[in-house]
Amino acid sequence: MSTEIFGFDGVNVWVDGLVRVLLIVGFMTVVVMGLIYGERKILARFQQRLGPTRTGPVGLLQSVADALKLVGKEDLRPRNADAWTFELAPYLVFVPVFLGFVIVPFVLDWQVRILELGLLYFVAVTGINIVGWIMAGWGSDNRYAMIGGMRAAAQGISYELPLVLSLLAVAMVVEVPSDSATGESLRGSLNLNEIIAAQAEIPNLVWQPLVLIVFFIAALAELNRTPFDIPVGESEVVGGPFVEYSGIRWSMFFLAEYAALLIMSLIFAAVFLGGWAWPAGLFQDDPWPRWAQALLVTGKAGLFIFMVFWVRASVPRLRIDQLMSFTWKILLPLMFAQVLINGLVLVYDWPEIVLTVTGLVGVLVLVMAVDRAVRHPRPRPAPATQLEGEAAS
Amino acid sequence: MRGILKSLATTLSTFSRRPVTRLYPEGHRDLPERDRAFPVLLWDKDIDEPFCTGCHACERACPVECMTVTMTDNPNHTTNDGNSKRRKIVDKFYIDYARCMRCNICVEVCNFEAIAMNNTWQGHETSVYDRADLVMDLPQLLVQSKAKQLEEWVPE
Amino acid sequence: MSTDDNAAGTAEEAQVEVVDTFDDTIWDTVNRTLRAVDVRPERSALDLIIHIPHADIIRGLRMLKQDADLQFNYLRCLTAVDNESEGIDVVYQLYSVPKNINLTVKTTLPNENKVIETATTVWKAANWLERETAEMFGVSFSGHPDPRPLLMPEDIDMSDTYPLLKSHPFAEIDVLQGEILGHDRDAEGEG
Amino acid sequence: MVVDTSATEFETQDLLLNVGPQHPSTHGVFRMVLEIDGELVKDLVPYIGYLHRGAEKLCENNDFRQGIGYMDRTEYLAAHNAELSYVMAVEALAEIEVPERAQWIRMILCELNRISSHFMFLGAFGVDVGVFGTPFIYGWRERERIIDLFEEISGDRMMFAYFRAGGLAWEVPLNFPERVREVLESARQGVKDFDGLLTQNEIFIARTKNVGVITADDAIEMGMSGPTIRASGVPLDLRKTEPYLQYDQISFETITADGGDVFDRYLVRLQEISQSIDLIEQCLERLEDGPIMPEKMPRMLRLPEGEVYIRTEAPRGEYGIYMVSKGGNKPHRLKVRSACLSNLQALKQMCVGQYVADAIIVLGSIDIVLSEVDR
Repeated sequence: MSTEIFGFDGVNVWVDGLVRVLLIVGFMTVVVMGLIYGERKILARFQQRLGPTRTGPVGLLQSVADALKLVGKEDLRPRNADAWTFELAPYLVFVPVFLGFVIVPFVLDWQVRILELGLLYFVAVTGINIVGWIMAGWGSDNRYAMIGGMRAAAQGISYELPLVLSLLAVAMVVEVPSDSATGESLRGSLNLNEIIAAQAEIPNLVWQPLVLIVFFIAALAELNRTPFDIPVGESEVVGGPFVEYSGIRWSMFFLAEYAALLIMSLIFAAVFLGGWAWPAGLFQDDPWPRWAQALLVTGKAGLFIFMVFWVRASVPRLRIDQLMSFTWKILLPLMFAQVLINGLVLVYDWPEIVLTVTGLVGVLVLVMAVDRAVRHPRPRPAPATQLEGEAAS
Repeated sequence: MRGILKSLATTLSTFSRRPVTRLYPEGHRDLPERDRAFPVLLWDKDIDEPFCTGCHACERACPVECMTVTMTDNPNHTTNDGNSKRRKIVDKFYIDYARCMRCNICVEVCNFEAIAMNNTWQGHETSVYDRADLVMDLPQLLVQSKAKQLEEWVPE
Repeated sequence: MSTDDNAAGTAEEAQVEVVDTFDDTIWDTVNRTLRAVDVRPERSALDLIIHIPHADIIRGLRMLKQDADLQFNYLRCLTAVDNESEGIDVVYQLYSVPKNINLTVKTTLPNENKVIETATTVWKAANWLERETAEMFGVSFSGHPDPRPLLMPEDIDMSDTYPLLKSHPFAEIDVLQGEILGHDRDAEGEG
Repeated sequence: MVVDTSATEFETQDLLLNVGPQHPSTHGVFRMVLEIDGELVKDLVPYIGYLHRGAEKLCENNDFRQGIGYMDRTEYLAAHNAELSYVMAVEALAEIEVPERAQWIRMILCELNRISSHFMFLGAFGVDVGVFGTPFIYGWRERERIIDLFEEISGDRMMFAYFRAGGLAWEVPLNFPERVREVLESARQGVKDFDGLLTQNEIFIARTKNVGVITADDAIEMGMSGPTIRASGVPLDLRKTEPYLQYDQISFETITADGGDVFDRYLVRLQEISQSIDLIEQCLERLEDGPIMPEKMPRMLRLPEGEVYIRTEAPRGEYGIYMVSKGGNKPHRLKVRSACLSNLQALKQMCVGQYVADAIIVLGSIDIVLSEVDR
């Protein structure tokens, strides 16, 4: 069995696979270090601070120094920890995220594999890391970690749904290049390259504003980012499942977190902002040269990442019950409605502007629902009226 | 949602402002003249001896008892063919910076304006590895004033 | 300023001597409220002080809280004063939120038997304050709902001496200076 | 907790969660043991005393000037207010008349300290609620400017030791009014930033409204004070109810809210910053030249016999000093009435039945300073 890589024909599939894995891991590690530096600098600017300045020019080598420090640190395991669970957990968080990179389209034809069911593969694979979180929470023999792990599980599973539904909503209406044999226009694809190519002129952002917002929110939750950083909430559960980890294992969690951020941003760029295709398709039929595509994708992904950082600097954390209500009572019904409307548009061949209009209405409903939820909060659990025993101690 | 957008706008407005932090060990802030670090003794440059006569006033007034003073006859006194008017002079002076609470009382009770609070960065950056190294003896207490690195501020 | 609060004169003398000077205070109302209790007034620099015998203290405090003209519903502070041979004063600083008036209530406990009824039944605010007073002065508040120590370490037995009593010794502190330290650096060497 | 052990049902056990003394949100060395059922708090037992240094005993063995330094350390976020209570107690016992200029300057400094302390609260509280660092830096930024001013005046940034029985230790710098106005200008900007960042944020409102409610009656019963009780609708502000210094000379309204929840405590403090800014401006207008100490002050103060309970409105509530003098240059008994201690007593009542995350912000909303609680 042989395949082709970088124009070399007849390469053994195993060698091919290894090269691709190494490339991805190496590339990712470097990019994640850049991301961490970027986050620290950007957050610092939001807070009128300087951020890292010491290592290297304007602190550029800070992440390298951190990585070296983490690798050099002792890998501690609490005595009562469940050894296997504790030690394996980081891999179960780390590996799925990197598996997700298989389908990420960086630029045209530059990706590990083009999968026909790319999006399905993506949501299937990245969903696994919840197991790793629970294992970390359980295995640490720490109550903060356990609470954090449980929160992570609840949150991860709940927000998986709006995330999948939002991707589904987009995938079902995507226009696939017409089959040359029949000349019929086809709808619906899970292949990311096709989804991107279909947005050459108008990105999905225009047709699916609600889906975009829901995807952004759900992605924040999936990434455990503020305001959904409940599992790791520093001021409550002091790091949650990570609280007992140190050294290399901790850095694996960290790496996975930022790698996931990068994947999400690339998927976001691909699914909603037209990846490498838009706005190039507006001016010419051929795609732009690869470097321009790369810049384009970087810019779009960077926008998403900047938004994530910006939100992190500005918003408080939700509480666990609010988080759950928000997804099950607001996001999920909205997404079901959107999927339904997309289906109606497909079946009855309504003009696409219907999508935009309903999407905007959906955004309005979302805003109003949030406002209403804030104005009329759920009644609190009945306060303990009787404090007997050590009264008020 | 409006409130969240307002929050985002607020952080964006601070994004555009100048940072308020500074690179600390390189960029020292100017200290006001009244700044109080730890007490140091002052050097009488005219006569080339400390102002302190070892009178124990500060030692007695110190709330945390961080000072130890001993007094001796001044070898430089006029009776000994010296040029000093001080009959007695400080012999040993110890201040335990680890215990000092920087309350300025020693400066207030001093009758000879011989002690002042250090108002330079040198007085603030006194990290050591051993607490015993924070017990300052007479030469250490006088070194800054002797080298004229100090413009002391003493309340009237 | 304190006029005569010394225990030198007897209580009766003090009362006779002082009563006239309480015109501008709430003494009349307090006295009327506490008819059933043996009360003696005194002046502090700011507030009126009343002395109540320790057997009647909670009854008195509850009257003060429930009286419609006084309504001392707010306990500012509760502490004790060690008067050495003359026993221990337990001091209650009361405030009336509706009437905006202050009152200090004092009661003296003999050194042999430092037991007093708890005031947590009157104000919940007394809870921690009493716990603190108990561990600092050895006053035991009978009926306290949660008589654990508050500030002192749990693993040190403080039952024989109490930190804020005048008889409690100061800790010995190692003085890190002068000759004791062996401050001759050259002799000490590195290390 | 009701545990039904019948064979058909699972047996559930409540989890004990130890928060503190080393926890990022306990604002020092406070410890509470939460008994939780899932995410709901069923019981809470606070433990304090980790920072107990015996400030009262120390003060009883130091004279009236030496004690001032110890007062700073009981309440390090509002040391001017702590010193004020102490020196006022000495003045009341010694019947010292404080010159007017000294009183105005004391008021300005205390109000500035209130602003800086409240900014500190807003910052720490914002972090408790979960904003990553931004409010902390906002609060720190404004506090830093005020502290710089304090340093120019008293020479120290936190442990001022600037008030003396009778007045002030030394005269303020010549550019004092201008510098104060500069600082106030930036404090206004800080209030604006906080207002924009938090007050209307839906997530913030959702997190804080109706959380940790305590009613006015309970608050009085618990002996709470300061912004914490005013947020419950009790207009208990010693600056208004029992004016000291020159507070009866200037006009201001007691700020209250009626929810008694975490949000109201936040809001009351935010508004008090603006109020203090107004107050300081009124003080600056009334500030005139004059002596800062009475003419005849003995070198070593000796008090006559007597006792006094002085209370002033510190940023966290009523900071009281109960001083008993039996003559001599040292107090016979000195009791520090800590506002935080009394406020903290109500913690259990506010937290039981809420979520774990709420317990954290309720604790944050009390704005404790552990050195004041433990003394």
